[in-house]
Amino acid sequence: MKRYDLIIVGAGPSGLSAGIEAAKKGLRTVVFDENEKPGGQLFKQIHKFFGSKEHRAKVRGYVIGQQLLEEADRAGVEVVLNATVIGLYQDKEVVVKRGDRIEHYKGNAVIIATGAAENMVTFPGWTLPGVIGAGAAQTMMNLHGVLPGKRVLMLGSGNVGLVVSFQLEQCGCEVVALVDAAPRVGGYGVHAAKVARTGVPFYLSHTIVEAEGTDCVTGVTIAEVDSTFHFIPGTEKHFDVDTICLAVGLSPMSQLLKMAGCRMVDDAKKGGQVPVCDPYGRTSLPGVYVAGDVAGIEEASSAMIEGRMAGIAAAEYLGYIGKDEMESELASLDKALDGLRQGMFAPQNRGKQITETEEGIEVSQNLLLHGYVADDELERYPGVTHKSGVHPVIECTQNIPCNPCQDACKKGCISIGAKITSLPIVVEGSECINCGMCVASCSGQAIFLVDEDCGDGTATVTLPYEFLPLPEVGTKGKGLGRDGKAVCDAEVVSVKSMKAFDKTNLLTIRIPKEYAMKARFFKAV
Amino acid sequence: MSERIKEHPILGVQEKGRLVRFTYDGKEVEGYEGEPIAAALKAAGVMVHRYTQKEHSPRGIFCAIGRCTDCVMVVDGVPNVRTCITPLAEGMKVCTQYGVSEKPFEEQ
Amino acid sequence: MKTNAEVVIVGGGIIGCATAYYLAGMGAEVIVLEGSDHIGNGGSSRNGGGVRQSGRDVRELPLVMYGIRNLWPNLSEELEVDCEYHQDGNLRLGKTEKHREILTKLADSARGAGLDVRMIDGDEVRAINPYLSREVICASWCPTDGHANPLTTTLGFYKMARKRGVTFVTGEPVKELRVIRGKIRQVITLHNIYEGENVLVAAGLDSREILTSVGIDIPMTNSLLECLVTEAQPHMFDQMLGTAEADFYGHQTKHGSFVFGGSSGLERYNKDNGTPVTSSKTAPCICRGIIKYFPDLAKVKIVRTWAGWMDASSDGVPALGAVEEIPGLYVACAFNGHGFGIAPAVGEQLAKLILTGRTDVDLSALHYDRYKAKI
Amino acid sequence: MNSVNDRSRDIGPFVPGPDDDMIICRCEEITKGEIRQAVHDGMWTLTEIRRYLRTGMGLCQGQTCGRLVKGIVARELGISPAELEPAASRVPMRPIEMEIFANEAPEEKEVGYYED
Repeated sequence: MKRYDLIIVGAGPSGLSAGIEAAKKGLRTVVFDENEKPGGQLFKQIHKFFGSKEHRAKVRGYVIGQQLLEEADRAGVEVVLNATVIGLYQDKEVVVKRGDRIEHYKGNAVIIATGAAENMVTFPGWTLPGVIGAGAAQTMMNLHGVLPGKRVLMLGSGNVGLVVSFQLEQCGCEVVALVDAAPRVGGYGVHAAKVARTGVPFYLSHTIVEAEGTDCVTGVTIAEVDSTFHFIPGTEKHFDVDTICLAVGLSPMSQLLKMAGCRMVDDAKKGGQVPVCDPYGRTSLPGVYVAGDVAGIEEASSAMIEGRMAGIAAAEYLGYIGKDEMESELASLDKALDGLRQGMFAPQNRGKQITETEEGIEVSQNLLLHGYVADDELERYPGVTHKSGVHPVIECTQNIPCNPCQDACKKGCISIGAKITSLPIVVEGSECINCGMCVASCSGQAIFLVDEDCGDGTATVTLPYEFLPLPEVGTKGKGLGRDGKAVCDAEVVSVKSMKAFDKTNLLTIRIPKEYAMKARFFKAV
Repeated sequence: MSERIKEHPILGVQEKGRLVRFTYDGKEVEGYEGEPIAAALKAAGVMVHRYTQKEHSPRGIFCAIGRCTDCVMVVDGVPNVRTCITPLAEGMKVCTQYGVSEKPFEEQ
Repeated sequence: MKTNAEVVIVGGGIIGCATAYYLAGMGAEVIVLEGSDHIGNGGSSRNGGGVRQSGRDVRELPLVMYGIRNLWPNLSEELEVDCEYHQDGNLRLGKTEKHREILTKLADSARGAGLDVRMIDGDEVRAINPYLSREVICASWCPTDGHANPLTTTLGFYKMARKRGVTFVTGEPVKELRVIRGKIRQVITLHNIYEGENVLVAAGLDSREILTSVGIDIPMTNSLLECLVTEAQPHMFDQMLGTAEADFYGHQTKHGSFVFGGSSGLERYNKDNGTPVTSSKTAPCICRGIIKYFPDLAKVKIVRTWAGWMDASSDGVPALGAVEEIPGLYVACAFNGHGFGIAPAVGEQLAKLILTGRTDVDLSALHYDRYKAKI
Repeated sequence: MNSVNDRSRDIGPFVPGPDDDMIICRCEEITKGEIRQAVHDGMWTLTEIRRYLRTGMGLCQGQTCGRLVKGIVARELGISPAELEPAASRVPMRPIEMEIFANEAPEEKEVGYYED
């Protein structure tokens, strides 16, 4: 039987990272993936990632996918696509469907990196065509270039729901509402804010009563729920939609491990059924490892580190590196992973209601309830300062592990400090040169360059803009507030697109000066 | 109804294969060779892929990645083909699936 | 929790559930102890669903014929569940002259025992089932055979027995039996001691170890059998099928899917990881077998495969009835992979035996003490 | 993992619910009411539910409904979903044509790494 040192199932972020690490250590490594294209879900992620440089922060997901593939190729990893692993049998035998036949392989070690599957919720009409998973929407628009629908209601305010809502708008769909049964927005505040400012209303403590339609979705009714998730009569709201998108969480796809006889545990914190494993992915079966979402739902950034860890652990198991080498490498990866698992959204904080930032600042309640920071809450954050001339206004109000902004400013205007989750501050006495790098580098699109008083009764705001058509200089329209409602007239005075901005265009609008701290988006009329 | 994204602000103009013809319930439709059958149908405005065996209720794309098996249709006479992961080829005969057949229930 | 009853049954498979159901129907108090976490978790829910007489050893024929005549026809109504029982005949297929010989011999002996089974040629076979390939040259045909759904039937017996007041305890593996004052009395599990005037051991392969505690040995060994099930297909045929070569057997279910079993030749030597798991070699082998008989099914998709341990006895027929040397003790095991179709009859007759000491069908050929050396 | 489970334990009567006709298993079209009723018929494990009702036995093999069924059964039994056993997973992970399953690639002469 054909044998490899290491067989990896799944060519997503964790599987590829594991393969790269193992191959670099000399393991003969193959990665099987059932899809036509590698990269797992990375190729559907068109937003810039959070984190620090070592986590590939501010790089868009699909670009990370390309980078991983190139690295895998250089390291000599064999990546086999259209290869469906149909079973993990005893003795680490992997049976793969390829084309019109099946093939048997043995691995001296096996890493399962099969990722996660979407959870679903039920409501009357949930089986109608037009009710789709958020992943389906991403697949259709970002992989196949087909609009998932025209008018969409999104259920779920976690990062997936927020990110996909934004992506839907980017390709021209109208998101009529973002709904969540939870009383607070589940995902990053900055993701919520960039959706809210485009005019998407948030309905927290609401859920779907019914999807309407005979042969496909034509409408949806939502209603408010009480603290026990029961509908409150009289709160029903109807929307005409052709698509209902479900983004209600992910479950590890751990079936192969169960099949192979790994000890399993149902762990709600990890998203469901996961194999019992140590921090480096070692399961109860010697030589069988896991990495990424299959071991517990997290982010692609942490999946990549977990993959590398499992690759290193497998290398040591098979004698390609010594224990010392393994331990020192794992220690540095531990640190990197620890960096990502910090802040308000860290795994250990799941389910907790956090009221204050690490700095002791009260968390914006409006952000949690409506998706944007209210005008009167904004001033308490250290990134929001005032001075004459153009200066950055950083509307970053939650502790998340992300720091590209401080590297982006060559003038040292922005500082986060040693702790990656700290809120960015505008450094006193620093001089902004209006280069826009901070605006384009902020993965949360939370930085604006504001000149609060141009001296002629107007102000200018430079904002990140990732939509088509790109307005031209001179375009007249409305300045939208953080809630997406028109607050004033606005005119585009500058449009900057640079390679360094990586497809985030910088739009500068001129507005009446009293709206300098209010207008945060532009809509042509 | 639905249509294709001509230009995307981040992804630009996506490269597609050759435009080919296939049939959907006997009608001629166009799609790009190699894209999933479901994508071509979606672009053509098709929502209903099948009607279920017991309740005869309509189903369409749900997961779009080959797991949920809701989008199955009868393709070239073979039922239960997952259209979201089956590449389109020229001349394919794609039919709405009723239960496990391409024959409407009243003809079964 | 109730720990004392007239009858304690060890084993919550279809034999245990059916016996409990009939016992309770006759007014007995019954406790059923199941070692695994699920009712019917052994062969009861891992078999291919045959309800056949043909192909069986003549020693067990009277019992299965009794069941098909008297119990199967009304079982769905009785159990208030769709057992999906179809009595549309069994074709045992042959592809060679050697197969014809085997099948003819089997048919002859069954006819001797009063079963309507006869040999038919290839064209007659295809008149009954037009999807069979030209490779099939003959078959034995038994029109009163059929198939049913083992899952709903087993759980149906459980559901109705429970409704009749039978106590079921799962996750309760039995460690030993104890004889008290010359009679069977105690059933000892990891956590509890149960007491009964009568004890029936119907625990499949595990029966051997359990019975060892009272010095009874039924020579059985294990063998790992596998089945597979396809996606639903339009209706094709209703017969139960088997082959002379034993390379596959099965039927199309009411749901439209095909359930097929088969063998790779390695089943006696396959290993396990703690639960019965499929071997990588068997399902492909079964598929190759099926396609030879049914070329039309080549493109039909398999959605699931599974394995189960068979309790194989040295002579291929069950050990069934009273253990006279230990008053109150009864056995029902070693069904050799064909315990499903016979189960209702076994349950009903055992219930009568335990409560009245009599049966309608003579069980003496299946006596637990029959195993002899060859010379 | 065995846990003694007395199937005569009182779980209360079956109370019809307003959403009993909601489809839960999309492939086999099994409703919430059928699942709840099955629990009251004595089907207390996910394995028994699936064998009794066919939930998760359709084309997708429970990829979508597994978690939903678990929640319903747990609630009906008054226990936490984590107490219920994981659904069994079996080969093949995706539906596979019989002719493909039957077609095993011939053994390759070279034995992986060790000839390099």
